[in-house]
Amino acid sequence: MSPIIEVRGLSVVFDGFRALDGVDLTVERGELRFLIGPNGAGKTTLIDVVTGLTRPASGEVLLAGRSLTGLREHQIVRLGVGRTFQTSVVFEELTVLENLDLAAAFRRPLLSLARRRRGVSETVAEALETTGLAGLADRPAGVLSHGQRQWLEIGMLLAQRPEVLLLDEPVAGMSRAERERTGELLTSVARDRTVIVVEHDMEFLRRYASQVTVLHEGRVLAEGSVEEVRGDPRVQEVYIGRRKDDAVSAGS
Amino acid sequence: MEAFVNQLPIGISIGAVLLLIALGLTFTFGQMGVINMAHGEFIMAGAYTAYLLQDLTGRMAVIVALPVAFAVAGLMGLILERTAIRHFYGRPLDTLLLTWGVSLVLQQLARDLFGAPNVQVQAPAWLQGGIGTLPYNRLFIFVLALLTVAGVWAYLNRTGQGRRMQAVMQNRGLAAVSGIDTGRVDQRTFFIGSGLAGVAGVALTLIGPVGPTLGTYYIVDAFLVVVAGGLGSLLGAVVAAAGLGLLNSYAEFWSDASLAKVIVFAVIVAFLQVRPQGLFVLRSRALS
Amino acid sequence: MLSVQGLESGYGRARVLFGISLSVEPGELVCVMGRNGVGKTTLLDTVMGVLPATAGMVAFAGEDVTRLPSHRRVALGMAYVPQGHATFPQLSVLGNLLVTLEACRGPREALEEALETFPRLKPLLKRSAGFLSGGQQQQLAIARALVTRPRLLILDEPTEGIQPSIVIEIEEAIERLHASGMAVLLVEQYLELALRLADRFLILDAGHVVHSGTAADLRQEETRRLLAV
Amino acid sequence: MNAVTNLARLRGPGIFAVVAALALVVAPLALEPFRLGLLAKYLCFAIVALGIGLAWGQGGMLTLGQGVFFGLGGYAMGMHLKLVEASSLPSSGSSSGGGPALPDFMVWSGVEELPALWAPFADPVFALAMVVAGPVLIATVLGLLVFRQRVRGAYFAILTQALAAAFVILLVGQQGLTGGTNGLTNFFELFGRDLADDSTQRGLYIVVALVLGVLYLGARQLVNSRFGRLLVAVRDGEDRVRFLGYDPAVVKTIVFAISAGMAGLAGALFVPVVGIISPALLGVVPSLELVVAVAVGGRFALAGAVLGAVVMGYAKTSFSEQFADGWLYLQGALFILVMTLAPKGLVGLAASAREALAARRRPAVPASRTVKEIA
Amino acid sequence: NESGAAAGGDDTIKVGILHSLSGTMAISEVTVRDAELLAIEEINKAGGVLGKQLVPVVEDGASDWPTFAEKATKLIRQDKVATTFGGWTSASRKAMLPVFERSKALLWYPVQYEGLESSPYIFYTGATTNQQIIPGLDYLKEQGKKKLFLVGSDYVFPRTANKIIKAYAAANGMEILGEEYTPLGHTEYGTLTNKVVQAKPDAVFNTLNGDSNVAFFKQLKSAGVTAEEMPVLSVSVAEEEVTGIGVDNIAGHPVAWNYYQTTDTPANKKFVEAFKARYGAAKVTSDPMEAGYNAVYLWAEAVKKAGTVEVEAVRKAAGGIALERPEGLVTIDGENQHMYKTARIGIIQPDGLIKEVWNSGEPIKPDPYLKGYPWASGLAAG
Ligand SMILES: Nc1ncnc2c1ncn2[C@@H]1O[C@H](COP(=O)(O)OP(=O)(O)OP(=O)(O)O)[C@@H](O)[C@H]1O
Ligand SMILES: Nc1ncnc2c1ncn2[C@@H]1O[C@H](COP(=O)(O)OP(=O)(O)OP(=O)(O)O)[C@@H](O)[C@H]1O
Ligand SMILES: NC(N)=O
Ligand SMILES: [Mg+2]
Ligand SMILES: [Mg+2]
Repeated sequence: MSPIIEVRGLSVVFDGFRALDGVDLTVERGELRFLIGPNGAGKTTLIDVVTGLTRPASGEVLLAGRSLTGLREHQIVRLGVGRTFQTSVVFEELTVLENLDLAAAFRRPLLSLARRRRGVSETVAEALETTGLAGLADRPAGVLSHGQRQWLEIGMLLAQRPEVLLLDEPVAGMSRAERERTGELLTSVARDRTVIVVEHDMEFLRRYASQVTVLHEGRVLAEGSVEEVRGDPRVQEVYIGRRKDDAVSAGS
Repeated sequence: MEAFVNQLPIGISIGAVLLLIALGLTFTFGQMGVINMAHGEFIMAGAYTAYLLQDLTGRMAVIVALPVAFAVAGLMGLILERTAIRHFYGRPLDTLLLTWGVSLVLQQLARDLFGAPNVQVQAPAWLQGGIGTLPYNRLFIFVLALLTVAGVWAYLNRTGQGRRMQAVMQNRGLAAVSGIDTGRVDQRTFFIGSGLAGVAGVALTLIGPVGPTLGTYYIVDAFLVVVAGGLGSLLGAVVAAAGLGLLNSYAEFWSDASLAKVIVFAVIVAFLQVRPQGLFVLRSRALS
Repeated sequence: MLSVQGLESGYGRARVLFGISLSVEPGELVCVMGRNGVGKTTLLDTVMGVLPATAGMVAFAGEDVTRLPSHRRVALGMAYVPQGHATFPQLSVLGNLLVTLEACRGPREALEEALETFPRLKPLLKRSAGFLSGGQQQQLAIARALVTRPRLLILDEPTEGIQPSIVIEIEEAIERLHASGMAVLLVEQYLELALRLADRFLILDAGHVVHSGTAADLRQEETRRLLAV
Repeated sequence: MNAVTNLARLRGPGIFAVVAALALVVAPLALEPFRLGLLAKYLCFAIVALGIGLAWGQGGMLTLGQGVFFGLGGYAMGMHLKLVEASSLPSSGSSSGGGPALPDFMVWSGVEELPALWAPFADPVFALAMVVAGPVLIATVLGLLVFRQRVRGAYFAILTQALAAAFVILLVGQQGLTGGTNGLTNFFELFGRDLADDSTQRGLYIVVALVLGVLYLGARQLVNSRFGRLLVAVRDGEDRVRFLGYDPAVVKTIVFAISAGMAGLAGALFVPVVGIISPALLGVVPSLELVVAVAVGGRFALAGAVLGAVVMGYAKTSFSEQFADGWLYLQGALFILVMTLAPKGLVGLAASAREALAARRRPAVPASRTVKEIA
Repeated sequence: NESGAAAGGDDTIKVGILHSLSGTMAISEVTVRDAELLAIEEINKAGGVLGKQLVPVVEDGASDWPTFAEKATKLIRQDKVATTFGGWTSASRKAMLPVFERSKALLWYPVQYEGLESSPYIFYTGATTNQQIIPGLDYLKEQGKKKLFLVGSDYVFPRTANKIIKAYAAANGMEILGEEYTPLGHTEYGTLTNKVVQAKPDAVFNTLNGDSNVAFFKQLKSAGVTAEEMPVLSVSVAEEEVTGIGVDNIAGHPVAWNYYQTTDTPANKKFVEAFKARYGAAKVTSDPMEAGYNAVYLWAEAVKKAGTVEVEAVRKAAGGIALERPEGLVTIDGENQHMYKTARIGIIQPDGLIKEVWNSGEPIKPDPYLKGYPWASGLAAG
């Protein structure tokens, strides 16, 4: 069986600047893969390429063996790849519920959308529950705080029920308790689906990651278990930094 | 071949006129996103300024009128901004309607002040005549357009004011907490954009009618220039104006004026297929 | 330095803050904490004049600034790094810094200083800010506030999206600035970071201050519970 | 609580029923024929406005070229009426024996044979079909072209404006085919009934009002459906919508085509009501006027679009009747006032008045509760 | 039914005035309205019509043809005016025509036009083609101008006029070197000027209307074209337009009309004086203004003759009415309801007025379908 996501020799060039430079990456089904690396390493760019937002200069992305090259964003979503954004984007005029409902409804035929929504589908109800936004279901998404938006984005992603979930710094701005909830959620989702997470929170990484890929200046710098990667001196040098009491999130 | 050569200066001079009109829009429309339908009437105000001044200053009127018209039209823009536009930041497309109302009122006002018929602005003697198919007045407009473009470019890119203007338009909230007086910047932007319309108005007196509906003849084309060039892109506006001018002149030469307009439209639609956000896009990674 | 009394504010008819009082003494670092959506950003926005206060007062350096527009507050020495990578996307990195510098008529050295604090911005000076990565933008956002050489620095989750090694550097920078006498009002989700930096902290819940005290207090279990969901 | 929401839910249909009764029963009885004709004209514009309300208010597509679609519908109808008239009249001096009789303007434009484009419009079914199919087809093609390339916002607005300008120039330039600036006028009968007759006009009015009512209900259904929510999502974040698995170009094209179809239908109704279709009705200015009307009424509500068209139509007529000389001042002032004082239009004004009233009646939603709900 | 539709009250008669007071055509039409209002005032001062005072109801056609139709309907049905004076462009007339015909109401149309029309409910007080365009061509021919270039606005009047010109040229050994149309309101004449200059015609026949004339003449002048080497004969440029174009740009070029401010008749002296007294000394008078001014007098005369304002009676009475007007003797042709008018060619003078250089000597019988011109057969019939 082929891996669910396979990135081959991917390069992205912006006005002569190489944001990605021959990246290879293989993610198996049911993995919870972490993607880390310094600011500007190319993590978001990688997700952008996989989801069709950015066109690569060379190389390709395969989804379960099928090339995604040349597909438009919505077509890639329809193949089962969903994502969240580093700066969350939700539909501010729609209610939280409607945001989720739209995310869940994309597989329906367009014509059936001409009917009014009656009730709340199971998927949406579940997403409301998981994200803790049930109390806000009927409020416009525009009133959400930063953290609440992050949750809504995650909820929309879940409601899409994609095969592959790509999350760009999902816990940024979340309180500690919510980070934990997110971590657990992603772990459980990854049981039957594939999750790729970009995160800078080392504690989060330590608790929930198994496989980690480190990008640096557009290339894969290291790959391995959390322990291996954290122990790698190059990773410490460019990314984790030196503080005697082990980076930022030492406390337990 | 002869036709090709003869039409070249005509095309460029049409482009220069378009550019001169569009330059003001690159401020109000390009920078602020305000679709100012009254822009045409600010042009008209500039033209009438030249008309009024010619009795006082005789044949130098055109030169004297340039700065005065800039101030007059700029002031009108400033008043418009203060009284109305400023309530609309954040929903620029809505300003279209407001300014449309203003444009109606200004046209009627001109009709009541100056009469419905056209008035005459005499071109100075030193602008009579020309070289080959290029009359001096066209040359004058061309040079004026070049100087104005250079001025606008320097202002936007080489002065703090220009930088502040861009900052406010790109992120109003952040500009405010960065210490920029956004209200002042808005006023200045509108003043300059409208003032440039006044300058264009003076130039137009050399080649066209001066009447209450003067502005309406140019406004659609001017917006097209800004759009084809890419919103907020000065270089884009220059290239688009030249391109549209040439296209217009050649299309008209080989067909007729009516068909030329249709051809120009078709070409722009086709062009936006290739470059949907205009010639020179100010891209950004963020989702809209 | 900063004194906030009975501050109320919100969005339209939805009130978010209910009579918040706090103060930041010169050279003091106060950290505001609380779960998502309790009103931390709203508080900072109101202090900066981004949102109007519906009741209460904000005073800075002995002057009542409650009704002052934001840019006047900046002129008085307040600087603000809003939440979430705020930049002027089509200006270059240098342009972003310059525009702020010019707006507050600061000396050129202030810009050099800010770049010393964020050396990774130096190779990026000519790039459009909108093309930077999230973390790069956040570094720029903080640098932009620093060029005003503020007396009070207000930061809303400054470490969000920034790689660990730079978080350490930022922490050290804040410590340094704080040590040199700058007052800081900080919103931060990383408890440990807050604990290391803050002289005092407040915990918000549902638009009220539910707890305030020194760093030592925060270590208590009860306080931690307040911060949990 | 429940009763209150139920009542609120009933208010919409209630108002609709009252307005429908006023329009269908009271107006034809109370108004003299000339005024009723004017009202019919306003309602035609209201149909266009409804389409603009959908495309712009809901979908964020500021279309400044609806006149084009209005014109396509209007000309389809006008061509049919002209052909009927030409064939029924003893062909006025037409020497071209054999072929079908020519409309009057072709005769003086020197056209000697009925153009191929015209021939099928003699068939009423074809003409009526083209009234909607023509605009929908053109809007679909244009929509797919521009929306797939992500042309939007001001770009789209200016592009449609240029479309209107080009369309008018094209019409004017093809005098033999289109009647040029004059357009098509001098119609006598519609489906065998004398157009000058007051009862025909009254019947036409009823038809227009009914069409508007039906389209309004249809549009409301669309807006309240999931598709309507999707449309709002596309308006506010087209790029994000792609990542929900929808193609915004398709969504926008559908709505643009619907609004074009509405405009076409309105144009077709307008022709027998007013008795003329000419480029003067289709260009930049009239297209813009309709958008302005929608904004005045309130673009975020479909009812606002309809209300705006009627109010602006009425205002234009009565201002220009009362003050033939300076009515533009009044009309301009009206836009300016409405847009500054009531940015959400007349409907928005009503809504906020209602809200203010309601707020006074129920003094305190314990504010802290709302916040707790959120936390 | 004598009293009903016509009278506004017992001692007044309402008449409609329907011109564009806003939009592109306002430039021209406002002045016609002024002339018509002047005539009404004068008639009222002289005791009115049938002892009743005329009350004008002024409406704005807004340069928009459907609006003309709407306002015409309003004047007829709501205000119940006895007659209407109005229109300028042929398009506006075509839009009003069915309204007046269906309601059997009267329209007085004051502008020269393309002919090929004769509605029983319209009186045409401006020139038809054989009273303006054909004399203009005769004049050019006389001057030895054999090669013409045709320039016009893109609408029915210029296109029809040019059809006639081409037929005339074919019959008279003249050559048409080019025919160009520009949209109404077009202001960019560089290319067209270029085409004209390259074609090297002996003269240009200009049927541009409105603001375009200003741009055209300014740009022609700056391209170095002079009236001596290439005269531009205009049929829609009168005294009023000359001011806006700028005398410098147009002086020396010929125009064809039936009336000029300088036309030397006693009636004109009175008219010009009265007009300047009423509207200001700087104002000029022009052909369409005079035609509008005449229309009111001609209608009043017909009403006097009929003894009623009732439409059919007035129509019947109108035929044969002859009045000394500023342009000279004007007679209503009862058959086609056009006027007998004297054709005049003038040259624009440096003072902005027009000096007559040729006239037809006597009023020409109106011939809207050009039946009296063998070369024109086939124009009207299609
Ligand atoms: N459209 C673009 N034009 C120019 N440069 C770009 C563009 N998009 C990204 N870049 C550059 O590519 C590099 C990689 O950016 P990317 O956003 O992928 O980094 P990242 O790994 O996600 O960083 P962070 O952790 O800070 O979010 C950065 O240096 C950025 O400036
Ligand atoms: N624009 C807005 N309109 C209406 N309500 C808003 C708006 N922005 C925020 N709110 C509401 O105000 C409350 C406080 O929001 P705020 O952004 O201050 O929270 P926060 O404490 O900063 O949260 P986070 O940690 O998630 O950033 C939230 O409940 C939110 O729903
Ligand atoms: N009749 C004219 N000049 O249109
Ligand atoms: Mg990133
Ligand atoms: Mg916040």
